[in-house]
Amino acid sequence: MIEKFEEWYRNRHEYQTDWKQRNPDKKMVGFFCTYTPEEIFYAFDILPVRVLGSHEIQDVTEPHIFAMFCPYCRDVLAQGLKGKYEYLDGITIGASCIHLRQAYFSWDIHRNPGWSHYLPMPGHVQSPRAIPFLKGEYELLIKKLEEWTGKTITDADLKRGISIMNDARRAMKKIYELRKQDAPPITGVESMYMTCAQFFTDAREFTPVAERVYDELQTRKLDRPVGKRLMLVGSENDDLEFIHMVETLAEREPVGATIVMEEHCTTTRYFWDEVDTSIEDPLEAIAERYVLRTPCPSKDWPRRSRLDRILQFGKDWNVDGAIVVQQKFCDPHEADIPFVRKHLESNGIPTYFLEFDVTTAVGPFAIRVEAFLETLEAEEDLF
Amino acid sequence: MAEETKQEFWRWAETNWVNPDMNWKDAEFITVGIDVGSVSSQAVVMCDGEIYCYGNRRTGSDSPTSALNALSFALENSDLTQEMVNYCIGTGYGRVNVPMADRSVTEIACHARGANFFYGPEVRTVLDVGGQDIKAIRCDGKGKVTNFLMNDKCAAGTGRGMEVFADLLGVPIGEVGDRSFEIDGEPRPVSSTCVVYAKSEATGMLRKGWKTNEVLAAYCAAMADRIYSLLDRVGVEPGFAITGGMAKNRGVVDRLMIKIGIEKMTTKWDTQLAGAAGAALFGVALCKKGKGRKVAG
Amino acid sequence: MAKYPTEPLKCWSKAKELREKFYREFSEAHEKGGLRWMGSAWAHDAIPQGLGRDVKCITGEPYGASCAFDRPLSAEFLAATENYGFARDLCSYMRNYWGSILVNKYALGGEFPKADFAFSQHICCSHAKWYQNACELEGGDVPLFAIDVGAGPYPPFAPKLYEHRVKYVQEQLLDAIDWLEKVTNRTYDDELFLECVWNDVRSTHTWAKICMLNRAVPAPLDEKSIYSLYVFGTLQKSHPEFADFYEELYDEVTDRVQRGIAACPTEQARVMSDTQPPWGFLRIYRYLESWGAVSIGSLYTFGLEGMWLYDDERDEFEPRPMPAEKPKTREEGCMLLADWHLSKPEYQHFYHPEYKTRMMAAMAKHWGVNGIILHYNRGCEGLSVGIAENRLGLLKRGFKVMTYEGNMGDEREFDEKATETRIDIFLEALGLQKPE
Amino acid sequence: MITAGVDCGAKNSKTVILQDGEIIAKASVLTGFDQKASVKASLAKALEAAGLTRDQLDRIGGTGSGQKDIEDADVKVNDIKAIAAGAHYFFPNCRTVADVGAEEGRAAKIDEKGGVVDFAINEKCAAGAGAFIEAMGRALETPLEEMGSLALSSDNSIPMNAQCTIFAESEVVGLIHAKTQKKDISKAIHDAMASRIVSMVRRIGVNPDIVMIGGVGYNPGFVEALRRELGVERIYIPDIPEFGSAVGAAVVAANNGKS
Ligand SMILES: Nc1ncnc2c1ncn2[C@@H]1O[C@H](COP(=O)(O)OP(=O)(O)O)[C@@H](O)[C@H]1O
Ligand SMILES: Nc1ncnc2c1ncn2[C@@H]1O[C@H](COP(=O)(O)OP(=O)(O)O)[C@@H](O)[C@H]1O
Ligand code: SF4
Ligand code: SF4
Ligand code: SF4
Repeated sequence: MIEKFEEWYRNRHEYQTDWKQRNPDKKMVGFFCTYTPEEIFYAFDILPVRVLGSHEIQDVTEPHIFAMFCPYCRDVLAQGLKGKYEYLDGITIGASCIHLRQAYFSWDIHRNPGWSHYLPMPGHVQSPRAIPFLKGEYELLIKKLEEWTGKTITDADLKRGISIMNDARRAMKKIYELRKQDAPPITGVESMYMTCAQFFTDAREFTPVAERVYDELQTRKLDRPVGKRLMLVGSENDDLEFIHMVETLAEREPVGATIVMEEHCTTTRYFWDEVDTSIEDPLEAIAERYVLRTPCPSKDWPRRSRLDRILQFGKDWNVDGAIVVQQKFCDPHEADIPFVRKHLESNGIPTYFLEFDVTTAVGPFAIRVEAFLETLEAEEDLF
Repeated sequence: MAEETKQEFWRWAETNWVNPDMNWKDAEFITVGIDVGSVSSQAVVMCDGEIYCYGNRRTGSDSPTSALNALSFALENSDLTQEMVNYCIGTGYGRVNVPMADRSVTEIACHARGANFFYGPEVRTVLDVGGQDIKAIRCDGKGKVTNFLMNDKCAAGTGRGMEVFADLLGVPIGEVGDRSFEIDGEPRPVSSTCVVYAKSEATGMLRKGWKTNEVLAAYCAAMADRIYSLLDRVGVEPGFAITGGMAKNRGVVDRLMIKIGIEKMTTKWDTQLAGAAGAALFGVALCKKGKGRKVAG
Repeated sequence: MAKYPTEPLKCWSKAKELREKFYREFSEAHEKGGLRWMGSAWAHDAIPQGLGRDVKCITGEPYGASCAFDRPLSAEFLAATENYGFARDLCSYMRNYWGSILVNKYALGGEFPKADFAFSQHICCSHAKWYQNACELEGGDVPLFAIDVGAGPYPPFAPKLYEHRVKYVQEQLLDAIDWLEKVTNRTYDDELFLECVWNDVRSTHTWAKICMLNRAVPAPLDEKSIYSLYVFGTLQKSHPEFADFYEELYDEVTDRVQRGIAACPTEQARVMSDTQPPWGFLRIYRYLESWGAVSIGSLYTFGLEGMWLYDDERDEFEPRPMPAEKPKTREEGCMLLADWHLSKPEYQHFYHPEYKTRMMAAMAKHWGVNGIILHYNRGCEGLSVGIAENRLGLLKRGFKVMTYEGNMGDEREFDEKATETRIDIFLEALGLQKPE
Repeated sequence: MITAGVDCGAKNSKTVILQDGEIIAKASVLTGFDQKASVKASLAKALEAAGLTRDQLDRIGGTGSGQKDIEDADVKVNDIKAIAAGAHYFFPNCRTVADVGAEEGRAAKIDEKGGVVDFAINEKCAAGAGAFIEAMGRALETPLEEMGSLALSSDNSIPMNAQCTIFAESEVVGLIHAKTQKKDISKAIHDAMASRIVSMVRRIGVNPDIVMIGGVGYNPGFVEALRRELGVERIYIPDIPEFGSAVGAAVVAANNGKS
């Protein structure tokens, strides 16, 4: 069953076109950042799908985004310009870093599918003023969606949207719990396939699969050395090639590793926090969720609240070290990384820093990761 | 009008050596370290942790052959044969393609260990400037890596660049260092150490009537700057040693040392051997732990 | 080939004095028993000023620019931040600023004066992080309050000014005042605050009026001089002397226009630029003038600290009228500040490049511009976000556009020779002749 | 009207002689350390070929990265203007021209009269020009002239990650180690470089009638990669691509400075 995730991931466009055929009367909206309130779209029975890059070198974004913006936003825009997402009915972004916004803007200008919405998302999430503001923005969004779909929604619809998302989140968290085991029954790559698949599959189809997988994993044994337990921290990163390289090092080299946890917007930062269903007003509850979730660094001020969560993850998943990942030019994370590293190091978790581009130069990265793993070696065989 | 240069000035001397006052037959453990780098390949043979012989050659276009060549070059003047080796470790850029290796270790670990052997346990910071990598390594008293940085994406400031450059100016690479000081008044460093642009920049300077040595000086200085900025990021702790081929280029090294402002340690060994030596030493440790091969005799 | 009469600005030396006084006052604030704060040039600086007249500030952007003028010093600052572990592509003002703290050197001499608190605004990914990190680097005990102004576009780019958006900003401003009282143990002076709010409105309105005068041919001001004048808005909009100075300046420029005084006597073609220039290389503007091309300004110099309204129907771009009456209460003051600054032209492109393209097109039209020069500024993601789309949009509207890559505060990323080549080709295409 | 166009490039100095719009002679010599000398030499060679003397020329147009060393030039023609005029000379319908030389790539969008509308130059890293393929050729131990045809014989596409010439070099070595076929590697090399040039061309916009000049035009592997990446029917290339700029300079000289 677990292969399902990879299958979905590899055939995401097929899945999405197929979904459209199965749901001829339903709309599909592409979103660019994890700050998009998917609950609201589900309430309208619209399928929110996150637009991801393809990790292929491309030459179509040059006229639209100049050199110093992150490769991820470039890669994302390339998908649109190359017409890979023509089946979308609309696009939206919950304001995140300004890099990703550019992908959205250019897409909106050159490939507008007929509906688009820019959702301001408060940056001052530590302020009590953030939730009321965001609620106001949600009301505008809902109005716009009502005009578009000709539907009006009720609190019941919103609550349905909330439970759809919460279920998916809970299912993934349960699987993440299993990665705490000394010999995790699921590799980092597999887990990344899962989280990435969730971005674009219909949560109502995803969650049952995730639950089945959870049951299977109870008894699953992987015949591969665990090696060092690593955590990934930092920028958006769905670079499976890299994770695969790390987790297969042991096949070629005397050292090996398994990614057991991540803190980035492709995984935990995106799904970890649930909507508090005890809050009466569902819209308020959703707003609260997005304001209080682990923030993107560009919203994490005046207090740098991410640090404790990262460290806690590191401890709970008992990691030997952390690879701090930064997408080239990713300003939000660049402003945090020195402090993230300090915090982890001073708490006994060694870190190594890597700068990512659209494609990973696997060779040069392998040597770095290996050398990092060698520094983690406890056994002094070599000395 | 300059014709394309026929002679290959970048060619640095390939060397091998056998320790005359050592008999491998007395050794308990014979270990080999083979460092297949992007530019050069070395094989170092050790008897119980002392260098018995070595070979240092240019890397060919495939690692297994380069590794073999280096080893046979090392054994050329000795009756020691591969069969007698108890442990062999491959390192360097082609480390996974060393046929006779029992295991591999990264060149980062090996250079740190090798530096510890070449320069003594006081070494804390190792700079390895090779064919296309610049590695700044921090290590402890045992030669164990504690932290390191490498250049990425851009090869500016590496040995290969210096080769291209020496070739362009028609100066044998071994002379680059000394000649870069046969000038009056240190020139401004070239603005780019990009291997490719450095070429046109140098051409430009020659066109402006600069003397060859001045151009060399300007380029060496730029390389030193570039290397320094990487070193600066790991931080230089005294006990500073340089390994790799660039260590032999005093045009870059001496200029670098001025910037760092501390003494660099010295060794009688060929700095290009550090990686292979480190590898061989790891082999010794493994043998002592009974992990070595049993060999006839 | 001088074609127009020219003469230096009378108030030039006064401008210089005011600037120096400002930086001096910041470093000397403590000796005078006052307080020091740091924050963005875009901050609502009237807010902390309500704490008292002895409260002095330093704003990061113009400070970063002053560092950039001194290239060796800047290089030292940038190296320090890189060694600390910060990436090289972060905002170069910010890196110069952090570098000053790390190296403990004040670009204007002496040690770097530590701030008592930080007060900023936040719209690009870096603003609040800038001071969050600065506080940390200054020892971790400097408190920070930042106002998020990312509340969405201002009409006409939004159907209307939604109440929850202004309130979001206004309420943060009110919170800030309470916070200030707490961290400084001072009682807040609302009278003084309201006066500062009015100065802010006055200076930002007057600056826009001054820029309007540059529609005249020949242009009374060239952008290289404009840089030294618009800076007051970035230093402290709410400063009474600065507001007064702009009114003086307005009169002088009006007089220049009436007498046909040109900034560049050889003006044959007019260009406008965009985003901050590479500060260490302002001579490229002189290079333009050697061709007879004068840069009359930019949405950046006009619209960062000048307040304007863009009129969709008439495709016109005009100074935002001052409110009919002054605010009377703290709430009114905060409401005015919030609303006034949400209309800042330099905020709108954060919500869509198209908005900026429209304002730039209107500017190019009404200021009689022949060509547009866009600086792809690697030093500032905030103002260069969407700039490539601005280019496409302007080309589509039939304007001649040139781009060059550079960095406002990191000379390593600006290639002067290559840029001059680009300028040559562009100006030739505009029909100008290369000067002999 | 007889004019000469001299293009002093990073690698070669080229001269063409134009008589009433007809190319009557051309010459190319290596640009050595002494730029002035190589320029003179190529001019002399061309004059000789044309059986003319210097004073029979009405005007000389100079262009290229070494323009300042063309002492005989009456008209200085900037590089972009030269490639535009050159492309227009060979293909009057041309609206976009790409010039790929040894160390620089340039592209210009031009109007029906051959005037420059917009342009782009590939800056910074050198990995986007002829020198790149030359370096890769060395790594592959394949003569430059064969690189292109070798690439054409492959229909696999392997992505090249490294942007840097030097790292690309070791990536190539890596591919060799991985026993990848030379032809596939060669294709990867050309594709990688083409995609860099294409990004640059896209910056100014691609028109169907796209012309390529510069010595790399001799490289069929690159031209094909370029065509594929740009998604156009064909790319128009003069039979003497490396003389494109020189011709442009001669044309501009003939029009006395106007393109
Ligand atoms: N005798 C020498 N004098 C000066 N430079 C040398 C000498 N020998 C080697 N080098 C430099 O060292 C470089 C190779 O360094 P090396 O450490 O062998 O590279 P790698 O280990 O990556 O193959 C050459 O590119 C050259 O620049
Ligand atoms: N026969 C050929 N096959 C492939 N490439 C060639 C051939 N001839 C020249 N080139 C390429 O053209 C480049 C030189 O082009 P050219 O326009 O003369 O450069 P420049 O104008 O900068 O001197 C060389 O770098 C080489 O890559
Ligand atoms: S990687 Fe960084 S810059 Fe890129 S979209 Fe994510 S947060 Fe933004
Ligand atoms: S990047 Fe630009 S907008 Fe952002 S803080 Fe720096 S200067 Fe300001
Ligand atoms: S600048 Fe030169 S050395 Fe650096 S990446 Fe480019 S080609 Fe390589």
